[in-house]
Amino acid sequence: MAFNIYDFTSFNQSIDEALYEWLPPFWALIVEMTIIGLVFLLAYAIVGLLLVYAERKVCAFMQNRIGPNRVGPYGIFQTIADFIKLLMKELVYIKNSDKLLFNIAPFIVIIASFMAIAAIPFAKGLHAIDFDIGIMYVVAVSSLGVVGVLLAGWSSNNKYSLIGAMRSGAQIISYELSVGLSLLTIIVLAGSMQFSQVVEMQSTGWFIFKGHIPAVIAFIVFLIASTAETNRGPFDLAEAESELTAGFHTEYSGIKFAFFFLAEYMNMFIVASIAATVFLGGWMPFHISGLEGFNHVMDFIPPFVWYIGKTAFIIWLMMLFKWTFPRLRIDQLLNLEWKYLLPINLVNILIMAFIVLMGWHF
Amino acid sequence: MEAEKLIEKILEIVPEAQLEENKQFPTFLVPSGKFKSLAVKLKEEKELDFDYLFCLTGVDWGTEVGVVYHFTSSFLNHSVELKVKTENRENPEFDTVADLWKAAEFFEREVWDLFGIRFTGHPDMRRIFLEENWVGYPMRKDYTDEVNIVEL
Amino acid sequence: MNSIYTYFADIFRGVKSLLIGMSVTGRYFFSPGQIVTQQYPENRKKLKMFDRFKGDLMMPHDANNQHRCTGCGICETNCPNGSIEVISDRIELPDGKKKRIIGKHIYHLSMCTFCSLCVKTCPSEALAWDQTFEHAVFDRAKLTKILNKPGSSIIKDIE
Amino acid sequence: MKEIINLPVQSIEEEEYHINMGPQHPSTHGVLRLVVTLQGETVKKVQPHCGYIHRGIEKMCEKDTYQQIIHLTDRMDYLSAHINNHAVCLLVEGALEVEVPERVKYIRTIIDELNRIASHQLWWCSFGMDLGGLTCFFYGLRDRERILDIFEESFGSRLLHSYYTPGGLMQDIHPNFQKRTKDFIKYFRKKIKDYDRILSGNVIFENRSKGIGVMSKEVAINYGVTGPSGRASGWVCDIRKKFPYGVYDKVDFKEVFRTDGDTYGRYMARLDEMRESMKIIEQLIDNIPEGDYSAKMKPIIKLPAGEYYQRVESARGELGIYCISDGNKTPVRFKFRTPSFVNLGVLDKISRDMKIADLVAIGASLDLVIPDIDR
Repeated sequence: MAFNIYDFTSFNQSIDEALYEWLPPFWALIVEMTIIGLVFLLAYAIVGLLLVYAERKVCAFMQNRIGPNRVGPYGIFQTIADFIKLLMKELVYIKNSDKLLFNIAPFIVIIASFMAIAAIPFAKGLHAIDFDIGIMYVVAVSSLGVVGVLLAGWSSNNKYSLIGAMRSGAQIISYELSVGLSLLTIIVLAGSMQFSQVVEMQSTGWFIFKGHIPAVIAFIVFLIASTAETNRGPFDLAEAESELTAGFHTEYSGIKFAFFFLAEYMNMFIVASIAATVFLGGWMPFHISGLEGFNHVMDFIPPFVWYIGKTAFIIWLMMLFKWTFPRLRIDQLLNLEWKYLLPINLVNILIMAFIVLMGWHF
Repeated sequence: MEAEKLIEKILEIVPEAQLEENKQFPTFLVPSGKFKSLAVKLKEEKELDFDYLFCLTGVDWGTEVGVVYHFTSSFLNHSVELKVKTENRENPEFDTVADLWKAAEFFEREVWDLFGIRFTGHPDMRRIFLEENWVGYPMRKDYTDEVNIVEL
Repeated sequence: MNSIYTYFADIFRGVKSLLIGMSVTGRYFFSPGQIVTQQYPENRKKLKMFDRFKGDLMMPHDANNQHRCTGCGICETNCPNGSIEVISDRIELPDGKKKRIIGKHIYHLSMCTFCSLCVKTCPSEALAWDQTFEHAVFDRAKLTKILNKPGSSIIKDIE
Repeated sequence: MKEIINLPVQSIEEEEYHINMGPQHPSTHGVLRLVVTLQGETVKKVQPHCGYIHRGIEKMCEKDTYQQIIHLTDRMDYLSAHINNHAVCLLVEGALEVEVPERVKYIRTIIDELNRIASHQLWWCSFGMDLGGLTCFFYGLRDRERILDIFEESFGSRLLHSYYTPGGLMQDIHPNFQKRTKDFIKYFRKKIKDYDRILSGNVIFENRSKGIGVMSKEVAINYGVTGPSGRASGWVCDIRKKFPYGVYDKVDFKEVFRTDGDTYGRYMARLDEMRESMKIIEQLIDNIPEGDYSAKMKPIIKLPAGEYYQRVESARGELGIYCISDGNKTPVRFKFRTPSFVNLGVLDKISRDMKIADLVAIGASLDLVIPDIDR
């Protein structure tokens, strides 16, 4: 197929082989890991800053404003300026706080989101590691962040923080179920948990189209649940500004606050890319079977662009949620999960299994 | 109820009350000892039915301090103004009406804060605007504060 | 059965209301023509305040450096905050009569509440509002202004 | 901690704790401090601590002439400054038995209603923000800006106008005033539909507000909760209907009232009130009679000795002024019965056993303005 011209597999392999020729295997591995780590760190920082900028611009346009427009053309350096400011700010020492946990918490949050990014395929052959249980891995790792949130709330010695952290704990534990189950619906359809295979199987059509209504429902449920899991939008109870001032990160300042902030946006990016990969075909171009000419044109758009486009669309949707809806209350939040999303999800899996069994999918 | 009948009725309850001249409301100066029993009657009696205390004002008349109450009936649409006064400026004290009209709770705290008039039986007699350790009652005519009050 | 119906009806009603809400923000997102932001220092040239805008108190002077203030001090007594101080002088007219003229009309912008009582009560209409609005200064003393210009005098026919 | 919170110790039961909402808190809209006793997330008690912005306006009024008092009333409830001014003007005019020109009455009524709309718009946007819908904030402010432009063109300032004087107005309305007002009504009739679409019909909003902070009619009357908050509980307490001033007796408008008495009811009452206000303005704006913009008043106003009470319907409820005069040019006592101060009293009663998020919603739905509480 034509998109093979954008295949990164051979490129990666040639680097890999060259390294192993020059260096002993142990050092080759170390060098590889360092390169990948550096690339991801860079990408992480850039994506995080871009997302903060994008959020500010998007919400500004929704609110009839211009948004940041002072630092650089169209304000594109605004987030960099903010980041530098945060770097230089004082790290406030909180009296009677649990110092060790207080300092560790932002790192746990950021590491959790950093680990999840490893398994995501950005284009064909462009991923750090292709687990055969990739989806499972991402779901498992991305929920580790709640430990950091809980620690932050507990160790700050602040009641607002504690309430925020407890809310966050209850919320993430509940919504983890829906995220897992809605992904499970697609796993039933795909028959695999490996990201590369999941994407490969969508070359004939994205799962959201292939899987009929159950896939659409699963997509919607995933969107809602993942928005809740990232503590965003109408589900930002953990930091509920008008109730808890800033929730679990009330007491954090400077770079530690920046870590929480960055992790929030990276989590958004990660769930958006999972949604894009699993439901919308990841880097796979949009194909309509039968229209060969159309398919060829689509193939010439690089897969990376497809991937970014889909992810950006989902991120835009999540921003639309956040800037439109009022916040839920904690009991309503749990009601939504246990009374609506979870039963719907369970029934949805059954229907999907039935469809797969009968071979009704495309 | 008509104003004349209302005046008669109140004079019937508290004969010692003095009717004062006022174009807007029937106004009475009530002896402070009789005030609470009158207030209870105003609230409870079906004919009077004063269920809405719309204003409670502390006043310093110079020699005497006191409180002015404005009542109205949300159903019967008649109003009355009652005054209680005392010459005891050191330690003025009246009965609370916060148990009858909840709106009085904040009003009375304000009067205590700014005029130093205590209300016996008030559930939470603390200063409302100023700090607990504030000296003096700022709305009194004889209050002086050279630091905070700038005379122009 | 009824409860199942209400369960699903609730879901659809809820989703519909959410979509309506999203359509509002979505519509504004795609119509940048409705942006209302004013970019302040850039639009300074175009920015025009309304004629009646109460920016700063001033005493209009004509081309001969003459104003209408008699120094009567009515503005000073009417000012609720003491932001006006009138210091008047007495001069001797050629015919021997003494006449009061304005020495200094001092205006403290820092104390002014823009209630407009001075402008309204001035019997000779000597005061007016200026439309300046950039009042920020680094030194508080700069907010105290003398309204009558140096060397100015009163227009002849004002009494 | 005990000295700071200033509470008797025995009020804390086991598993209860206090949090301080305010004086610096995003949802108290100013420097109000609420000491909230919580059990988990459930509110057990709310104790308001006011006074952080107490300026002693009543004390200041005792040294000011009646013209000067007006500029102080602006600063009480800064969101309905005109209506506060109106109360003082009516009090002085009533005491002196001055008949103000018909034109003044019309203009005052129109401006009062514009002010009411502006106030409710700001309330709407901050209410949306308190519930987490941040976009509402900008929509509300965007529309309010148009009213402020009308004000600025005619009176020269946007928030604290001091436009009314005893006997009339400071100056005549600007020639553009009528056109601009009509444009605004046309514009706002379109935009208020967005308000409904983004917040009123929203399922999350309905869940957050329906059945929250229910205030019965008896409670409303007993606590003296007036204004849209009281009318949402079914208490007919509109001063504009009961004791008409201005030209409210000549216009046709409905007194908004509802019977649900919860946060949603208070919300809808205010939205409906904005529509009614637009109706009033539409009836009056083309019929402003010609004439003077002020009655002839003496430069020094002395009220005859006696006592006066004047009430107007401010955007938040009944604003009463009780004035004792001894015949001098300054009053002996000038008391403001401000609606926010009285409405604050009911907060503890109706927010008990609600969640902390509901406390924020209830507080926002009562529409408290902190300088109005503290004066």
